Amino acid sequence: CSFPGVYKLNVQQGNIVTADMLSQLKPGMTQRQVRYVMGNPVIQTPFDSNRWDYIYTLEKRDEIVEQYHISVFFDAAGNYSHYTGSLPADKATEDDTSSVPQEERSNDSVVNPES
Amino acid sequence: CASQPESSTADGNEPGFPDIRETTDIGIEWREKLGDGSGLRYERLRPLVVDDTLYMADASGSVSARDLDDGDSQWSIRLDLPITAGVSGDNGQLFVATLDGALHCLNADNGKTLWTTRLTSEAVAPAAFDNGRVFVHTVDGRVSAYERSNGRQAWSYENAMPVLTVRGTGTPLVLDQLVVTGFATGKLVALDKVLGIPRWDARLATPDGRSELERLVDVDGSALWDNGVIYAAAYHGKLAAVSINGETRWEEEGSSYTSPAMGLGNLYLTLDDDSVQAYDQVSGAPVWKQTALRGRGLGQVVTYGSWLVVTDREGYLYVMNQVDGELVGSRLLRPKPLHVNYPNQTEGANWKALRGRDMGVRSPLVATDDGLLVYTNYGELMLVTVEAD
Amino acid sequence: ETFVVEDIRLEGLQRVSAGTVFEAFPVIVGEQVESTDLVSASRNLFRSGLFSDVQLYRDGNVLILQLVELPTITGIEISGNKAIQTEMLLDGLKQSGLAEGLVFKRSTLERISLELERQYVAQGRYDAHIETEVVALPRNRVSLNIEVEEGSVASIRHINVVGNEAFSDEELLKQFELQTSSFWSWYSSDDKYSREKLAGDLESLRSWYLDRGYIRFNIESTQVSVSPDKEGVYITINISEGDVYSVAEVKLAGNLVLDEDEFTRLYLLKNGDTFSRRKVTVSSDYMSKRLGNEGYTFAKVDGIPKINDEEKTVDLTFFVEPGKRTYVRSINFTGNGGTRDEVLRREMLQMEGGWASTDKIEAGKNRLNQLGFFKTVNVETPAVAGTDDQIDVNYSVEEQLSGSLNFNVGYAGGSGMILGASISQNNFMGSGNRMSLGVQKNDTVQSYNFSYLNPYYTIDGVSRGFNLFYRQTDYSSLSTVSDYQTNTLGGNVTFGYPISNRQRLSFSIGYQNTEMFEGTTVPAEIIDFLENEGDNFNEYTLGLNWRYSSLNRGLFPTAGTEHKVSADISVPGSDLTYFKMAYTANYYFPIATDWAVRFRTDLGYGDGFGDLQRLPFFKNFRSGGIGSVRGYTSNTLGPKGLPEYSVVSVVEQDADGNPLYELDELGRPVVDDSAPTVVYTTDEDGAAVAASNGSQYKPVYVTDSNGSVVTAPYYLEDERALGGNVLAEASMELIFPLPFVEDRSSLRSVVFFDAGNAFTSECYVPYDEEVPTLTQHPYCNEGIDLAEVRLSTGVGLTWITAIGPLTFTYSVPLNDKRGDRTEGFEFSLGQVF
Amino acid sequence: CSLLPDDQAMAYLQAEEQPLTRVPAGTELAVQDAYPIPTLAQQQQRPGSFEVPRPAPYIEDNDADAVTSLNEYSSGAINARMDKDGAGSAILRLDGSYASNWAAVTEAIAASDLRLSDLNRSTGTYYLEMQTVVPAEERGWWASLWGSDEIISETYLLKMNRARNGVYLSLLTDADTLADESLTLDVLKQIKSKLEQ
Amino acid sequence: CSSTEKKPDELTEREYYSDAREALDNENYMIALDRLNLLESRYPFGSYAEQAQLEKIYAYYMTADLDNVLANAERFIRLHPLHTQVDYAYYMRGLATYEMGFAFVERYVDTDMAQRDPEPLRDAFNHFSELLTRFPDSPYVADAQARMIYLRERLASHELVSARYYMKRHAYMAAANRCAKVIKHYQKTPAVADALAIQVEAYRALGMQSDADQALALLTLNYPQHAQLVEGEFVDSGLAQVDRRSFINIISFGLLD
Repeated sequence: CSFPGVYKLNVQQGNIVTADMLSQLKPGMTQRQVRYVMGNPVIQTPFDSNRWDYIYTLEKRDEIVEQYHISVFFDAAGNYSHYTGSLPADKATEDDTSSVPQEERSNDSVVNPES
Repeated sequence: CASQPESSTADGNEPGFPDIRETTDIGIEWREKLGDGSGLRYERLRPLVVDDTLYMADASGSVSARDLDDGDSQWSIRLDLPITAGVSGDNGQLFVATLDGALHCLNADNGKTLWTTRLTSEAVAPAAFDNGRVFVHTVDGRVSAYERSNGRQAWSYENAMPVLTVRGTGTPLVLDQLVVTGFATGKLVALDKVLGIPRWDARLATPDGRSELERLVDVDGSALWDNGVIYAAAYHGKLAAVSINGETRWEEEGSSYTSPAMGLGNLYLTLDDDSVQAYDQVSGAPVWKQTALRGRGLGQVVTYGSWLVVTDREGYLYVMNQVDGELVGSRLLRPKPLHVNYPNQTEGANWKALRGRDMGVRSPLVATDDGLLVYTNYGELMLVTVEAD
Repeated sequence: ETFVVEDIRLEGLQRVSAGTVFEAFPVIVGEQVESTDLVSASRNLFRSGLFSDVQLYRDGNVLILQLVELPTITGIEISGNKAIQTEMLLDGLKQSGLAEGLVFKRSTLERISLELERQYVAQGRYDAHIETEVVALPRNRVSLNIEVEEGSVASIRHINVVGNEAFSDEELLKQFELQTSSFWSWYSSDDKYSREKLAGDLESLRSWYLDRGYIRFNIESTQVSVSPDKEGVYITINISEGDVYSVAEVKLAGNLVLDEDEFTRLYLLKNGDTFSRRKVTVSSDYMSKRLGNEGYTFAKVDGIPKINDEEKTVDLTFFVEPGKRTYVRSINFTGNGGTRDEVLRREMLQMEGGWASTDKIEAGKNRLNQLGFFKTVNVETPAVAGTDDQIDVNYSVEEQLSGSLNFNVGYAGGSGMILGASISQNNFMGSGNRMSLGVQKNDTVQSYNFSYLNPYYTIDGVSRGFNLFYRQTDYSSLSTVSDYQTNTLGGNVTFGYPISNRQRLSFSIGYQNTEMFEGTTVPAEIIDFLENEGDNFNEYTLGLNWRYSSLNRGLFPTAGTEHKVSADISVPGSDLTYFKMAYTANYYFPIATDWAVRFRTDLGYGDGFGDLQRLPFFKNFRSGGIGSVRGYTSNTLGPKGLPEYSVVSVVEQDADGNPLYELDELGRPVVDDSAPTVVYTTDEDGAAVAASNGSQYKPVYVTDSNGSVVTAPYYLEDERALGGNVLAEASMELIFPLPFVEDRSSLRSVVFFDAGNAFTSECYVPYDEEVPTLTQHPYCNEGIDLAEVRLSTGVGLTWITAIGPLTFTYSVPLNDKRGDRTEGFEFSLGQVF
Repeated sequence: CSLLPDDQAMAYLQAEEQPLTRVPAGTELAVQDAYPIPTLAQQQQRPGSFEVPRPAPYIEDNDADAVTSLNEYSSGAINARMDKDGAGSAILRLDGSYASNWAAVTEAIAASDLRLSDLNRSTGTYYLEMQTVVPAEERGWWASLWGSDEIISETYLLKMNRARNGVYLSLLTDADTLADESLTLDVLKQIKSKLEQ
Repeated sequence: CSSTEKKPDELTEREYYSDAREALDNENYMIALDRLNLLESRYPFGSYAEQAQLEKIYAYYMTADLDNVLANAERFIRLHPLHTQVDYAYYMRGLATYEMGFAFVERYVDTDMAQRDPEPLRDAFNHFSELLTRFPDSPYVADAQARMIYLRERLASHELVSARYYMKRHAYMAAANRCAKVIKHYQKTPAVADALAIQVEAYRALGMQSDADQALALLTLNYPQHAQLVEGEFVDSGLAQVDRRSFINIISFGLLD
């Protein structure tokens, strides 16, 4: 492992997907409706296919600590049919998605009210 | 326009002073220093003469009463705020307006304040009145009426204002049923004296041109009334005669900031290029035009006896014949400056440049039986007499 | 009558081509034509607008056209213009198609004067007057002489606010940008009317009232009027104030995404406070910024007041719309003409493809600033077309000289004339690596050094740097430092890495060999040291360096703090075992735009260990000069040495007390005048009594209770500082914007107050068998002696030039003591404060 | 050659356009060129070397116009037709010589209700006065002081440009920027209709 | 022209012009510039002045004063849109911006990849493409088109620089998206090959096996001889492993781990 203490930047990539987003997906929805619910997929492959990938990775100190991969499939007519992949069970609340190490979130990062 | 008239020097050593065959003798009965002049707010404070007492206010806020014949002061009071519109009234009540937009009614005998009321905005023209009410034309284009007894507002007529106007408003003309006022829209509006609703309006000028400067059409002078006909002039517009019920009898080219004067069957008007034009009162046809004083910044022309008297921004007073407009007299009202004179600059401009003093005369002259009351910009009140020599 | 046209001949044609004439004159050769056709044809030719006159003649069957072309304008002269230069006026004319080369027509004259008048009106000169005069030129050309009367600029004579009771006119008008003419107006031209300024002033008037609770404040009407002579502008503003309202209840509404107290923490208004619109806007800004840090860059928070007129209270509801969580599609850099893209990209905390966080994007901007390569750094986050949750982050930078290439003949306060060449580049070839190669020669130092640092040896910012140097110093000629010479040769390798995005730790391992030579008047401390330790030392050093920096800019920071702790140790096995620790702290805080205050403190302590009780003298801290206590010659502050001197005893004195020396056989006095001498006589009970010694050295003697001299042989050398093993310095600087200078990005001007000195924790006790009674150093007191702290104040200016940072200081020492060497004006090249 | 390694800027002489990425059957590649290189009529082959070109010298040939014969000006078939120029903005293409078209278009403008305020054959420009509504804030400093919208007349430049065969008309504002699409189409259609009568 | 040596200011337009041409021919460009300016101020109208403005563009270029080349070219285009040689001005404007895109370091040190500000490269491309659309039959079209091909290559390589950095940074999506942008928008450039290679690694790291295979299929189909294809097998470029050594390893110059 590397010498303790070398500060490594957390590398966060991809869309954040929450359980209630997935619950809103209904077969037959148009692409625009899926886009409204899930947002635009960050990963854009040049090979257009009828599959959108909502992938989330968070790497802390060189190893992936959290990752999920939701693929949304569309039928021939371009409407939503189903999705594969699942959110990790222990997906905690919002704030663990933040990728800045805790102690950096000290008060001075938010403009202090009185300045 | 600002170009200097041809330079021919008569008695005045000013370059470009018109040559005048002096046939009148202009004397000064008395002259009194009164406050620090008409100030920077381009107000036109004018004296009020009732019987033989003269009431005068000055920009710094003092109001005083004096004997007309020798100028001695009877009483003098000081208001806490600068005065912007000065002294109208009769032997009972005097009316002045102050900078904070308030109208003060003073007792004519001792100057004590009877009542004060809040106006809608700043007033720069003396108030008009009849025996029941006072009518004030404020800068925001409103004419409001207040009860003379307690100053309560009776009505207020509002008029949509153009974005740019000429500084100064006209004092309303009060008739028995109507209050006639010229507005910055170039219209003469007659309001019902009791209800304050417009009866008719006559358009004296139509705005045209690309920039707002070219579209100025203010009617700044007050209207003149002579047995059934109202005469008024607008800037960039016409001098018109309008009947009591609003029909325009005649209208002639006559762009002016000031009110017309009337005498010997003619109307006399200082035009915006400082030439003086006479019109036949009945038909409106131009009678004569005196252009010798062009470019000298003339004030409002006033009739006095058979002459016409006008002042300029250099501090000179000129007398003309009403019949043919011939210049028959001139006199320098301000003291000779002590400093050296710049070559191609007039003394007035020197004084203004050197000591920032405005030596001209902006306030309208007041003709009285004993002579002409002149109030100069640097605060000297004098009684001027004109006789044929 | 009619006839067949055989040919058409043109006469008088100049610039217009024959072809044009033929085609605008629809008569065809060989066609039957009668007079009416000719008339219509010539009218058609005339309508082409190129000719001032067209005449038709007939010569047999040949038609002759007599043409006079309209002249073209070949010159436009403008005179009488002062306020607007001629080029500006000509450009204005060119914009509306009136330029040289245009066909001249009556209408062009009128268009010209209209256009020029418009330009003057645009400058507030309403009574400007234009007269154009047409001058005919040969070859049917024409030039225009334009006489301009600019008139005077209308200035504001009167601004009156009517209807204000709570605040006086003066108080309100102070907030206005437009002012009535005053003495200063010629400079600030604040008395020139403009609609935008008036609109701005009305807005500040409204916020003045709304920020003080007058929520029902309203501007009834505004009148602007101009005097008949068009030289004065008069403004009247009618307002109605209404009453003061206080805040009743503050609520949150909408989709908060974060929990409630993240928002309530940021309220600036609570129940009972007087309502203030500014506080409402500022609180909603904080809230939307807080959401931005969570990835909702499009978040909108607006405070909506619900007014209750009876109780004069306001219920405040903050509507929170987080919008969609946004992602960064791509980060782009422009303006980095010299610096490589990766040098900027590696400073980014925000990742492409990650969710966008405003403070990470902002931190990116600060880190680019901290590099010191860029004069200005701006960032924009435009939304990506066609998406509502993706943005691009575009940084535009302006590069600045980040190094100094000086083949310099320089002068530094401390070391006299510098001759030599040194290339140092903080951004070597745009790679972000620091490299410097230098040869320097002046009368005290001759050094060759090479250093190279790669701040991003690994992608996480582990840095690696080398440093090799050979330096010969000879302080003899420099009368300010104790007299010895050293030749040092060495090198080290340093490794550093970030332990957080603001703190860095670095190690260095080095080897150093020093050779020592004695000078002439050498203080006892050095003589003792050389006797004990010899004069050639090998040292193996280990260094540890910790740095915390939250400075907002690399160069000329105006906010943030910086702490640096460094510890160097010469490990056992080296000839000299000692350790040296230093702590530097800088604390900047802005007090107004372009104004800031800086506190600096430098502390240092060093000591020997193992068989070395004291810090080697050539490792001592010294003080004074730029970067330390300004106003005192560089390196002259701190404990002084105790050089020996020869002792001569003499018996007689001449009448007025001057000593008579013993004479040697040649009759020359027996005294070594190369070193200062102190002459003694002995009093009756045998104690040595010093007589005057002629030279200016102050003899070191202390008289004991009965007045006899206790110590004899040493004198306190005034000028030559030896330095000490304790350093304590502090300084306070007021950073102010240099007046009358536009581009201050490469300038820093300060007023400073410095204090500090070097001390010694353990005084040196000289030993001399001749004077056994000398037991302690007469003039040294251990530890930090406040009486010895030197103070100074003054002004300083640093200017970043192509050849490197140039620093000028003018300082006034406040409590310099006898013997201190002070400097009024100091100048140095290559050193920032 | 010079001691410096070869200059990257000159490496363009060796740069070749790569073939399009071939795609296995059944799949396609969403391709949309960000930097399209305009295709040219004649295929250009890559220059071997580079040398800064000089403008061709000016040869005094003022007789060019005079020699054109009279009948060339008889207005042949102009067949005006709407078209788009390289940058996609609307133009009116006309066949025939510059001279005959200049006269025809002058006729057409005079006949139409466009107001021709000035024209300059040497720069191929007709100055048209168009009535446009200008919202408050764009007008001059003092004029914009005073609010309300204004109908003012503005100058537009109708340019006759030489093309390889015939000419084409384009409309510019008097600050040489392209006039907006709808206005250009309206003006050009009016001239086209008058030309056809 | 007349035999006697006239005082300079009486020369006719033609003589001014021939003096300037002569100065240009024997390459003293500063003198040529003075004479051209003199011609333009003496006879501001007519075709000689226009020709002088054209020749000035050439003279400024030869004295490497790129800013003036740009300013004069744009002025010429604005003043004489119909001049027969206006295509020369369009071309020289493109050439000047092209040269500005190559700082000293880009020319001689960092060879193939466009490491720095891509803005001048984009401007040069647009200027050349305007020349091609407006004057398809101008003599400078061949050189302009060749430069456009190279500019597009440089711009594509600029995208790859960021893609490689993000691979080192382990920001695989950022790298994959940058490569997708190259493949989609920068067709016909050599950068497409490396973009496909990086995509294979990035998609594998992201676990998008089907896309990785598609990218690999395209790579093998179009660029069989690519460096990372050894006998048809895909070899990892090692970008993702760069700088992952432990700190000890670094300090000890790779000795202990």
